[in-house]
Amino acid sequence: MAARTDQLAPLDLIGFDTDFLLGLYRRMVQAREFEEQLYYLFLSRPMPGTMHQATGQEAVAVGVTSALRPDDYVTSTHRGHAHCVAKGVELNPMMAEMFAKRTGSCKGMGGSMHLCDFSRGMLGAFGIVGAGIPIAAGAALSALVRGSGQVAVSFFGDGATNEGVFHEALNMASLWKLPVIFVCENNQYALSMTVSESSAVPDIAKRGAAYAIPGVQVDGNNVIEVLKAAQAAVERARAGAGPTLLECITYRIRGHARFEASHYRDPAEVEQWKQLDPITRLGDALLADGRVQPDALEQVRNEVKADLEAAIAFAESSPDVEPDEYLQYIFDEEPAHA
Amino acid sequence: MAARTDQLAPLDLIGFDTDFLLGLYRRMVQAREFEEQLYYLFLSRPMPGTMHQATGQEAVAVGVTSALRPDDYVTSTHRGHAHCVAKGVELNPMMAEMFAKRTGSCKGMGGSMHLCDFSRGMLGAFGIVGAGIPIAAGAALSALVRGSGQVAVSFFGDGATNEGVFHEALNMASLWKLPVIFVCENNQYALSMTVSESSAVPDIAKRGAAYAIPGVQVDGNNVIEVLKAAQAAVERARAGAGPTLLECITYRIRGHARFEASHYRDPAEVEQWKQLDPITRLGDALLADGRVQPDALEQVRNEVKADLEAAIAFAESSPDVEPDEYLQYIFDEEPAHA
Amino acid sequence: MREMSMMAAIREAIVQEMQADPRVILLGEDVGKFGGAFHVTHGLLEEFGARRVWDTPISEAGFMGLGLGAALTGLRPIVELQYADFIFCAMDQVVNEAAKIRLMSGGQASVPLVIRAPQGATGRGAQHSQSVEAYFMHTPGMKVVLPSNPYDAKGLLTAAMRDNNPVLFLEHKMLYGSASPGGGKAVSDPTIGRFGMDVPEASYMIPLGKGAVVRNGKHATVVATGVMVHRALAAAEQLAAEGIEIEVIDPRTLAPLDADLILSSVQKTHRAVVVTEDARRAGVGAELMAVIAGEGFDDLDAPVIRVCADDAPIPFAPAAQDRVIPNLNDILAAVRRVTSDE
Amino acid sequence: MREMSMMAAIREAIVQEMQADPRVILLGEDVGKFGGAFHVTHGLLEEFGARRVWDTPISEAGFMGLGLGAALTGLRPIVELQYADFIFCAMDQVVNEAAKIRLMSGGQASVPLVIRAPQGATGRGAQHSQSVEAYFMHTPGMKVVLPSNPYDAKGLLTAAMRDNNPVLFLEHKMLYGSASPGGGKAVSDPTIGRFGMDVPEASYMIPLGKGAVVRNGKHATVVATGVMVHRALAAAEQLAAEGIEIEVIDPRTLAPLDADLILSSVQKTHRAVVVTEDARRAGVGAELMAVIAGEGFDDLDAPVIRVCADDAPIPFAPAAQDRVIPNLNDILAAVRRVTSDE
Ligand SMILES: Cc1ncc(C[n+]2csc(CCOP(=O)(O)OP(=O)(O)O)c2C)c(N)n1
Ligand SMILES: Cc1ncc(C[n+]2csc(CCOP(=O)(O)OP(=O)(O)O)c2C)c(N)n1
Ligand SMILES: [Mg+2]
Ligand SMILES: [Mg+2]
Repeated sequence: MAARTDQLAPLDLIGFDTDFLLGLYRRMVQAREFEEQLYYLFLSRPMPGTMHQATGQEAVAVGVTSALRPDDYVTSTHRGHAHCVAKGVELNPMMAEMFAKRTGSCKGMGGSMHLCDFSRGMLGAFGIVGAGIPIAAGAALSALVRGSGQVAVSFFGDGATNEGVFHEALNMASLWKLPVIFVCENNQYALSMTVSESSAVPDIAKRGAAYAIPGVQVDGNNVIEVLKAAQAAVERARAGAGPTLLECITYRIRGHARFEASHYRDPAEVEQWKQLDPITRLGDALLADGRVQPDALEQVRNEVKADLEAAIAFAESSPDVEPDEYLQYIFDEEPAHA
Repeated sequence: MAARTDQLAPLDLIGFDTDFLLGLYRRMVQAREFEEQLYYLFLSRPMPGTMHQATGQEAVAVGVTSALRPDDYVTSTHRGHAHCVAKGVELNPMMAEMFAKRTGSCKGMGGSMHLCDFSRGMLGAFGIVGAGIPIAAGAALSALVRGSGQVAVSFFGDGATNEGVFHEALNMASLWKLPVIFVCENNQYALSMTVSESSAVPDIAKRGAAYAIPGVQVDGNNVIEVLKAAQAAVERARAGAGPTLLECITYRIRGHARFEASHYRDPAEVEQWKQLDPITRLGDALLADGRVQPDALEQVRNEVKADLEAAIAFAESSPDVEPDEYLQYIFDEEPAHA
Repeated sequence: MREMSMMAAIREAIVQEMQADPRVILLGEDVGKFGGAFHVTHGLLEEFGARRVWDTPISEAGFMGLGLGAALTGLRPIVELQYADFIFCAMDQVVNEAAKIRLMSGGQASVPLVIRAPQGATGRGAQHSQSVEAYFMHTPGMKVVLPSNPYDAKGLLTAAMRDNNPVLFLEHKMLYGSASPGGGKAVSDPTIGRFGMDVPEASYMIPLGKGAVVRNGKHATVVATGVMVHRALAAAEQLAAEGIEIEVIDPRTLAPLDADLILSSVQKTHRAVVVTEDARRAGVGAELMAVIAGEGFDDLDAPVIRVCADDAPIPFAPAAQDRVIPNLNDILAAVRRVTSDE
Repeated sequence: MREMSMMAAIREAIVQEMQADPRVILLGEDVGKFGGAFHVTHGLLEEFGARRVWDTPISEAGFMGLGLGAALTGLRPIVELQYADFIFCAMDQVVNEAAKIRLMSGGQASVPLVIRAPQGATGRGAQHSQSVEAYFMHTPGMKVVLPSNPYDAKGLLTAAMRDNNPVLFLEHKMLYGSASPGGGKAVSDPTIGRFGMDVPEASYMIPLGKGAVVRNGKHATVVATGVMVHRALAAAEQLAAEGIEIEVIDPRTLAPLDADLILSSVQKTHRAVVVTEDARRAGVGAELMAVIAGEGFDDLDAPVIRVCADDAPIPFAPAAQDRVIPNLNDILAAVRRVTSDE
């Protein structure tokens, strides 16, 4: 799929203050840099497991989560690093988890496809495509029952919308006006399958009509547009008006996983989408607006790089998991706390 | 849900010959009478298993299957007697199956919820709600691959449209333009749940839009309207233009199963729908058109009654299943026939 | 004596827990307005309201996922399946998510989720007759409970609702003692006895993982589950007349399994028969045999015999169904064989 | 010597059958254009075209149902799952429909459906690591195949494709001998030997239900499946140096199971260890033990020992995963124990 022309439009920063925007910029750079570092780690040494990069898709994670409260919930996917970073999971334990260390977010038990941090409302990446969708709806139901005012966000790919649980969860969420936002990261591919090869209605947002859920399609490489759409959806959800299906048009710049070569797509297509890099676009807009000087952005990037070096050092120096440690994580035998 | 006003419109018989229409009438009466007899059998003696009546819904089964070739495929549901009768399954083995006799359609192994007759293209009732939907799509795929020109019909209830397999099967059928017709018998209830309680979009036909499948809503108690819509859908399917979602608005006159009392609905609603009885409506139209005299209809009804008495006698006099007979039906150990 | 059907005992456990703990909610098909396919939840919607009792669409995977999501975020849901056979529609959410998320999260997640499902062969054909316990006994991270009587059912369900892990709670349709308002007739059979019908009113717990000796004996140990406990007890009566005293053990929970109880009985009797309703191959019977023949090998004077369902989809015809499912005679024959060289 | 990886052997079996029988079609995620997540189906779309090789959306239940519908109506589909773990998404179609429809239809339906799925623990965390054979061994109506080497894989798959029943064909990722173009690295381990790599070019069948003695011995029988066959053979080498000669049996198919082969070996050795990668409780190991300790009781001089995965979701950390999954030392220890009182 070619980039849409509106994805060439400049970002409209009016109404946002510069520190906030720099915060978005930083989060996106963190997500990007986390995965870039991982990429080289996987190249240069035997790393456990695998990983899926969201390079080029960072605006979706950061735009959406920036509309959330810290106690709101998120479920994520196999391509979940950016969601975690954006939801505020710390880099050190995230990186340690990639090294399967005891200091990892999941104590080395989960790995890349199962990153989570309940203290940040990050309920988990799921390695089963689509599995997080009803779980997020359940978290929303819980918020409704408890009257907590929280909302839940489920991130999922274009391919995931063909799973039955997508259908079942959207239907119940709409029936019961659950405070949940369904965010489809339409990155044009599900492994080798283009959206139009795998979905009879390639505009995923249109599928909302089957559930009386408003479907909103946005430029997913425009963090401001994503943020605004997410804010509207969150407001709707918290007001008790029910779910929104938010389709963010973006692109997976890297291969599906690790070193997957993507022979099924045209390199020119990738190059075209690289021109729409969401980080560059926000940076350019900040510069064009005269909000910051180039060195301010560079400083952010350098700080993030340093943070990631520190995270890698933390991970490397952390103790390995002992073979038997898993035993304590199978069951929760604490008495039910009332 | 109240009956729609168009359901009060008279049937338009123009263009159909009287014998054909009497054939429709007979099939509907057969389906009705089969279940009425069963009802009394269940009241009067210990019958094995359970049964779900489609009283009042016969026009859907008969209208749709009348648009089919004998070698076309059908999948059905827990409420499947009418589909079987309509697809030409003989009454004797059907009745014997209800008695769990060796002469039953399924040799006494299946029962009411698993009636099938492969020689008539009836691939099975399924006791798992929704399960037949992808199976019908697979039969359609098979027809496509074999170039046989066959189509497949999946009958399912309104409640079944909330199962994930509905979504998955419709998507694939549309993507691949499979020759399949998805027929939703919207009888207003899924056990105790009204359509609007269980489906966020109570007009099931509208759900076709999520798969670029044309959704057609018809008066399901008007056998002529059902037939015409089915003919159009079958034509479309055979022409390679893909699936249709055909929603037939009807009503379940009896309880969900056997003696279920339906305390969750207003008896007045049932009475209102009884006025729209599809058999009476076709009969009345035949009379109003002057096509037949009342005695002709009565003769059909009497013949069917006699057929059913014979079927019951056949079933009663058939040998019981021997305890060990099931052993031969677990696996097919014939060598694969090329 | 406060006599109660198992249906009523289960309902009472739920009502008491819902009264005591506002975090307990129900999700399932027809559980509210209709009162549940087997009447277990009747009146609960009226008592607790629509925020506690959720009538779901027919979307097993979806509402299982909703239940899990709610369990992860402060509620304690009970998800009801209309028949246990339908759990396969929700299998991914149970096996891949609910059972694994605690370990995958390094212990962050707790999953106080109870899945209730009626099961067992009662004449409705292959898709409404299965006994599904082995699939979940084989799923690490799950607990599996299979009560045989009202007293145990109430105590075990209360324990399950207070457990912080996914618990599959299987209810045999023949033990309910109630008709299905969904149009079914109450099914039962003459071997079903009245034990455990005296149910205390106040809430109580039976710990998950503790079996019970339901009859003492010395010539052979019969480990039976669910409805088979009743058949084993009926067998015990007949065998006693022949001078064979069997010890009948009801494990009550299959995961965790009270292996110690079983093994110490075998230590005494030196012979064992295991009786379960699920399919034989790689089923609960296999596991029970493996435990006894593995850890109890030196105590055994004869091979353990398993009496399980034949490896076939359950046929509709009653005579065939009854051949597939273990009956009283099967148990009698097995015990006589296992004790024959005494 | 025509050396071949298991990936290539499986591919060759499929190609030959697709050439010979136009009814054979493929359905699965990324099986066409991409060539399969583990490269097994590469080039098939080009060779056989889009009417034979169907690239599906991510809809496991849906395309399993499509495969079943096609199997009922004249085709012989092979449905590929990208990882065996995802079969739980399609569980209802497999367990409730595919496995039961023949019996439910009174023998009208034939179900020539092969389900292929890569499985086993290879460092990817709990949702991409399971060994699912026991769930289906416990499902009446299913056949279950688990090859340990390229030669068997080709012959068994050919037999599976010519079978008229639903066959689950499980392929251990560590045995493929190929990297995943989906971005995975080829995983292997030093215990994986080279046996069975000599694969005839012409099509051949190994009957489902016939196991193989892969090493003769007299002191103990080790029944091992899949990758564990290799570990058992590695153990055999080490044990031989200690003077312990084990007989290694690979059942190859778990349903039907070649119990006779196993029992006659135990008759000779009087001792048995069973080694499987799936979870212990109610798993394949339990069934193997039940068969041996039940029917072979009188031949046994020591309790059967089972070496299976621990009952835990598979942890991500390699050290923990390796503790959960049976390794060479676990097998050595079990054999030494079972033969210790010789
Ligand atoms: C249930 C299930 N089926 C298949 C897979 C294998 N798989 C992992 S990611 C993927 C593609 C997912 O596509 P999409 O949802 O668009 O997400 P993206 O990878 O593009 O972020 C597939 C097929 C899986 N993990 N789970
Ligand atoms: C997977 C599954 N879930 C639940 C049931 C129990 N059940 C049988 S019929 C039924 C209602 C079906 O409603 P609908 O699809 O509208 O068909 P109808 O009964 O109205 O013909 C339910 C919930 C089932 N058989 N299978
Ligand atoms: Mg994608
Ligand atoms: Mg209905």
